[in-house]
Amino acid sequence: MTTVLETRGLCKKFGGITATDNVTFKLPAGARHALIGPNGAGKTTFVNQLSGVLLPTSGSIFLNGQDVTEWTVRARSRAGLARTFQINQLFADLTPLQSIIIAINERENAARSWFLPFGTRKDLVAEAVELAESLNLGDVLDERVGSLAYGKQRLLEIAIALAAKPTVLLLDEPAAGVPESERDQILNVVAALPASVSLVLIEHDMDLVFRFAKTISVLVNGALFVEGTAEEIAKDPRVRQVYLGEEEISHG
Amino acid sequence: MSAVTSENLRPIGTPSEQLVAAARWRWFEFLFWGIAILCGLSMFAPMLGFNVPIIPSKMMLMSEILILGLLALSIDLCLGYAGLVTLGQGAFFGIGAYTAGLLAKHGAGVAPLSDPILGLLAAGLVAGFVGFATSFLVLRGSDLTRLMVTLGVALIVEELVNKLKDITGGSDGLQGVMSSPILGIWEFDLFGKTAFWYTLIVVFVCFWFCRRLVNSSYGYSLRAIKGNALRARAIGVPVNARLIQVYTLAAAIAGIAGGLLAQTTQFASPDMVAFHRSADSLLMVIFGGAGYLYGGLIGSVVFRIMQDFLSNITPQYWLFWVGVVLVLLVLFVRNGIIGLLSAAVSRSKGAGK
Amino acid sequence: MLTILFDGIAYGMLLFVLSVGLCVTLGLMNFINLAHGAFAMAGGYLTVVMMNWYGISFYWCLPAAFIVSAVLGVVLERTLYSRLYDKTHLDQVLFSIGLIFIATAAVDYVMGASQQIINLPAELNGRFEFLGASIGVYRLFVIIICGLLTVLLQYVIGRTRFGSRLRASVDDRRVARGLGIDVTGIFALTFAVGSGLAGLGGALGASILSMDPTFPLKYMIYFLIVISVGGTTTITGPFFASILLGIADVAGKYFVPSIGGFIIYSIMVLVLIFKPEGLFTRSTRR
Amino acid sequence: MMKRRLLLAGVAAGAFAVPFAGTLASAVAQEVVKIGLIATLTGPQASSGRQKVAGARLFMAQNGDTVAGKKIELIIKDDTGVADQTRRIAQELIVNDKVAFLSGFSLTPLALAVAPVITQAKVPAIIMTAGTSVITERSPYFVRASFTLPQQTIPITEWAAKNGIKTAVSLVSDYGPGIDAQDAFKMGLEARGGKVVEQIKAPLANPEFAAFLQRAKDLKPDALFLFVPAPTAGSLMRQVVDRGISQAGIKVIGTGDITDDDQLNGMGDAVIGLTTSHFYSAAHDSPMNKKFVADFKAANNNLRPNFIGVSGYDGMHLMYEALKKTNGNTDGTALVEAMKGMKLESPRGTFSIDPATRDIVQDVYIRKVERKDGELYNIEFDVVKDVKDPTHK
Repeated sequence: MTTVLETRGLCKKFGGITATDNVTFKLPAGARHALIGPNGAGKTTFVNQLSGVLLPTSGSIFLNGQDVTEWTVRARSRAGLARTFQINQLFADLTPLQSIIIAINERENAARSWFLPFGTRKDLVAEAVELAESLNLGDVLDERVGSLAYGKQRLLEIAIALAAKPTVLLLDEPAAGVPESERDQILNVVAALPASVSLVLIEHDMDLVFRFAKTISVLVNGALFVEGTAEEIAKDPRVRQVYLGEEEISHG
Repeated sequence: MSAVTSENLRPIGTPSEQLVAAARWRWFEFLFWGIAILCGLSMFAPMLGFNVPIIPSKMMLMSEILILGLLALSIDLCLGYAGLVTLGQGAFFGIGAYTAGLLAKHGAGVAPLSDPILGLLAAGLVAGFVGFATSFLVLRGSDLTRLMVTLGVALIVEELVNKLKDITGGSDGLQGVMSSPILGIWEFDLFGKTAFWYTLIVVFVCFWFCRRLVNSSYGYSLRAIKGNALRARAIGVPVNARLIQVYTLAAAIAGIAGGLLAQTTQFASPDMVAFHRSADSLLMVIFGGAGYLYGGLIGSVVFRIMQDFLSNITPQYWLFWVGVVLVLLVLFVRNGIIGLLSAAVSRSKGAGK
Repeated sequence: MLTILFDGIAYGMLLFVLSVGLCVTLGLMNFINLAHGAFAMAGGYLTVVMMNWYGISFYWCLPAAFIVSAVLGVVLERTLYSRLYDKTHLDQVLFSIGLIFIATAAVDYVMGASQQIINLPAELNGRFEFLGASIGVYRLFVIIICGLLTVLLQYVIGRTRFGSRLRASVDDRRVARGLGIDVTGIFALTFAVGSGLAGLGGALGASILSMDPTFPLKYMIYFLIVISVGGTTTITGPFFASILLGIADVAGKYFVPSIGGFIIYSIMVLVLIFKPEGLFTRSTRR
Repeated sequence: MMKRRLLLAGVAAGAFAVPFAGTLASAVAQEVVKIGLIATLTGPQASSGRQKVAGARLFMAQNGDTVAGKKIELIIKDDTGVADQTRRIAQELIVNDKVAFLSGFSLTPLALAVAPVITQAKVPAIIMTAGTSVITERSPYFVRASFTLPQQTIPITEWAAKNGIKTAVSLVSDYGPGIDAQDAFKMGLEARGGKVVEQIKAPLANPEFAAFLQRAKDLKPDALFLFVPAPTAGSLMRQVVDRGISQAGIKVIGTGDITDDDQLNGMGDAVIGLTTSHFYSAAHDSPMNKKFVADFKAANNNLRPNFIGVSGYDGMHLMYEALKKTNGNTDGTALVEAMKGMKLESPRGTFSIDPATRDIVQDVYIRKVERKDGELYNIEFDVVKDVKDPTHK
C-alpha cells in the first residue's frame, strides 16, 4: 500500500505553548482513519497544518510523496488534498449547485473563463448535480445556502470538498452540531464515500469513530499518544484513561 | 418537502440551461439602456419641430451621471462581487483623467495620438498599472484596514498631483486640454451632445464587459471569494491572484471613467483625485445597492438627480435633505434603491395575486 | 525641538479625546459611526454659542459640551443608531454619512458657514519658557485635561466593574449577554460617554481646530486614521497612535514643510502594510 | 431574489427621464436678461459664496431689476467648490438658460475650468473672488471685479520696506493664489532691498498651523507674511496669536484675507495692530460704503460685508453698466467691449477695468486692525493709488 499523506516530526509552537509536538504520521491509500483526542489535544491545529492554513514550526508534510510543507492551501488543494471545516465555511449567498460548480471549475481550470456564462459547460454542471444528489442535496439545489437546514449545510461542506476530486479528504467533525435526526444521513454519506478517497476523520463522537474508522490515532497534548486499529484502540487501557475515562467523568 | 422533487419546483430546461439563462438580458435592462438612448435621441426632437418632455438641456449632467456611474461600477466590481471595499477609487479616476488630459493637451494635432479613444485606452492602462502596483496592499487586513489603505493611497496621489505642478498644473488644474474629434470625425460641442453619445457608448461597452465577467465562471469564483475567502482557498481558488486581477481591472475602469470626464469637460483638476470623489462614488454604490452592477449606475442617476433637483430649490441647504433621504433609506430599506424598488415590485405582485 | 514635541503631544491628545469614542463604538458594537465628528461639532458650537452669545465662562463650557453631546449621543443611540446594529457595515456608512449631511446643513442654517472663533480666558493665552521649550499655556491646559481624562478612562475600563463588563462585551458580545451582562445598557452608556468625550474634544479644540459646518467630514479621516493605526481592541492603542500621529504630523510639517501634508497618510499606509490590524492590536485570534 | 432585484433596474432607469421635464420652458424670453451666478454655497468655501450672493442681491435691491428696458433675472447655482461642477453648471446656464453673463467663481481652479466654455460660447464671465493673475489671460471673456493677489501684495511690501523690515518669511496656502501671493511678496520685498528667508506652503485643507508657525518663528525674521483663503483665516490668526509671534518681535503682515471682515470680530483683541494691505475694508470712510454696510447688514442678519461681498456687489454693478452701454444688447463680445475701460464708483472707492487685460485697477489701502465703536475693524491709514496687477505683461 502506498502512503498518500505523511508528516515527519511535525511541530507547531504558539509562543510558549506546543500545540503539535513532533507528530510523525502516515496515511495509506484508501485509509479510513480517525484522529481523536480530548479537547485541546491539538487536532484542529494539526489539520490546519496539513491543509496549509498554518505553517509548522518545524518538520515536514508529504502529499503523494511530494514535500508540500511550504505549499499554499490552494496548491495542496490542487494536488488532491481537500478538507471540510468544523465550523461551516460556505458561500451563504450562492446556491448549493453554484457552490459545487465553482469548486469543479477550479479543478478543471474552467474558472479562468471570463466570457461565457457560468454553467455553460454541461458536463461540469451534470457532474455537480450528480454529486449533489449523491449527497442528498438534490432537493435544495437552487436554495440559498445561508437558509439551508444545518444538516444540509454540513452535507454541502462535504460535497464542496469532494468536488475537487481529492485523493485525501480531511473531515473535521462532520457531524458536529447536527441534530440527532439528521445525523444518520451524514454518517451514511461518509460511509459511502468511494474507496479512491483516503479519509481522515477528526471526531469527538466515539460512536461515529468506531462505526467508520478502521485505524485510529490518538492525540494528547499535541503529541501522538497511540496508534492502532479500531479494536486495539477500543481496548487500550491508556486510551480509556486519558480519553474515554475523561469523557465518562465529564458525563458523570 | 420530500414529496416535491427538485424537478417539479424548477423551471424547464437542464440545470446547465437554467444557469446560463440567469445571465440572459432581461426586459428591464433593455428598458434602462433604452431610456438612456432615448435621452440622447431627444436632442433631435426640436429639429423635427416638436418638443418631447425629455429635452436635450441636461446633456452635460447626463454625461456626468454616466461617468460617475462608471466609476461606481468599478467599485461595485470590487465591493459587490469580490467583497473588496475600497475608498481610493478616486485615485485611479484622477490618474485616468490626467493621463487622458495630458495626452489630449500635448498630443493635440498629432493625429493618432490625440484621438480620444486612444486617450481612454491609455487612461485605462495607466490607471490599471497603478492599480496593479498597489493591489498587494488590499490583500490583507479587515474591511477597515482596506478602507484606510486605499484611502491613504488616494490621499497620497492627490498630494502628488498637487506637488507635480510642472506636469499636472498643480491646484489650478490641467489647462489647455483640447479634445480632438473622435476618430477624427465627431467634434465635441458646447451642448455636450457628442460628449453624451461618446460617454454612453463607452460606458455601455465597459458595462457589457463587466456584465459578461460577473456572470462567467470567473465571476462566480469572485463571488465565492466574497462569500468565504477561507473556503475559496480550500477548494483551490487562487484568492490573492483573483483579488489582484479584479482590483487592477476596477482601477482600469475607473481610469477610463476619469479619462472620459477629462475629455468631455476638457480639463483635469485635483478635484478629480480628491477624497470626496472616492467617498461619493462609494456612496453611490451603497445608495444604489451593491452587487448588482446596476447599483452604481442607478445610485448615481438617482443621487445626482436628487442633488440637482434639491440644489435648485435650496442651493444652500440641499445637503440637509440628501442626508434625510440617506438616513430614511437605510432605516427602512435593505440594499439601497434597488432594494427599495424590489420591495415595491414584490409588494405589487403580492397584491396582484 | 522640545517645543515641537510638546505641540505634537498636545495635538495628539486632542485627536485622542476626539476619536476615542469612535474607537469604542467600533470595537464594542462593530458599528462604523462616521458621524462621530458631528458630536465633536456639537460640543464646539455649544462652546461658541455659550461664550460668544451669552458670555458664559469657558470653564463652564467644557462640562456643558460633554453633557450636551453625551445626551445628544444617547438620544440618537436609542432612537436611531440602535436600529442599525444588525445592518451591514455599508448601511452603517450610508446612514452615518447621511447624519453628517444633516448636521452640516443644520449648523450652517443656524450658525452660518463662517468659521467660528472663540476667545479664551486671558490666563489661558500666552506662553512661557521651560527647559528651553516655548510652551503655550492653552496647549498645556489641553494636555493636562486630556491626560487626566485618559487616566480616568484607563482606570474606569481597567479597574471598575463597569469596565470589566465593557471589556467582556467587547471581547464577545454573545458570551457577555449569556453571562447576564446588560450589553445594550452598557453600550448606550458607552456611546454617550464616547459622544460626550467627542463634544469635550470639540470644545477644547474649538480655538485650535477650525470650527465650521464641514468639521465632521474634515476630521473624519483623522479619526479613522487614529483608529486604524491604533486598533480597536484597546484604549491604549488609539492613545499611542494619536500621540504618534500628532508628533509625526507636527514634526513633519516643521522639519520638511514641503511634504508635511502627507506624512500622516504615509505613516498610516506603512503601518497598515506591516500591521494590517493596527499597531497596538493584541495578537489576532482566528 | 437577485433576478427580481435586477429587474427593477429598468424601473429606476425611468428616473432618468423625469427631472428633465421641467426645464423645457427655458426658451429665450425677449425682455429678460439672465445672469448666472455660480457660487460655492456648501463645503469649506461656503462663506465666500454667501458673501457674493448677498452682495449681488443687495445691488439689485438698491438699483432695481430693470436695465435698459430689460428685466434682470439672477440665477444662483451651487458648484460645491468642485471644478467640474462649475464647468457643467456654466455650460448648462449658457445652453439652457441662455444667460448673458456668468459670474461668481470662488476659487481659481473653478474659474479656470470655465475658460474654454465661455470662449467657445462668447459669454462674458465676471470674476467675483478668484484671485490668481492668470485667469483673465485664459479667456478674452473674463472680466475681474475682485482683485489679484500680486495687486494686493505689492503695496504691503512697499510699506514693509519703509518700516525697516529687512527679512521676512512667507506662509501661504498651497494653491494658485497662495503661490501668486508668495511670489509677489518675494518679488516686491527683494526689489526694495529686503530678503525673504523662507517660503512655507501649507496644504490648503490644513487644520493645524502650529508647526509651520513655529518654524517661521524659529527663523526669527523681521516679519511674517501670511496669506490663506478668507474662510480659514480665523483659525490661522488664532494660532498666530497663540504662538506669540508678535511677542517674539516678528511683525505679522499680510493681505486683507487674513483679517477678513467676516471674521475679524471673532479674532479678539490680540490681532489689534495687525497691518495688512487690501482693497476693501468695511470701515472704508465714504457715504456710499456706509450705506452699503448698513443695507448689507440689514438684509443678512447683521452679517458684515467683506471683500467678497463688495466684489459681488461691484460685479453686478459692472454687468448693469455694461448692459446700459450696449443698450440692452446681450452680445457677449459687445458686453466685454463695453466693460473695457469702465470706471465705477464702489463702496471700496473707485475702480476701473484695464482695457488691455480686462483686469481690475483699484486703490489698495494699508490698514491696521483697531477697535472702533466696540468692534474690530481694518482702519485704512495709507493708500497706493490705481494699482494694476504687476504680473500682467
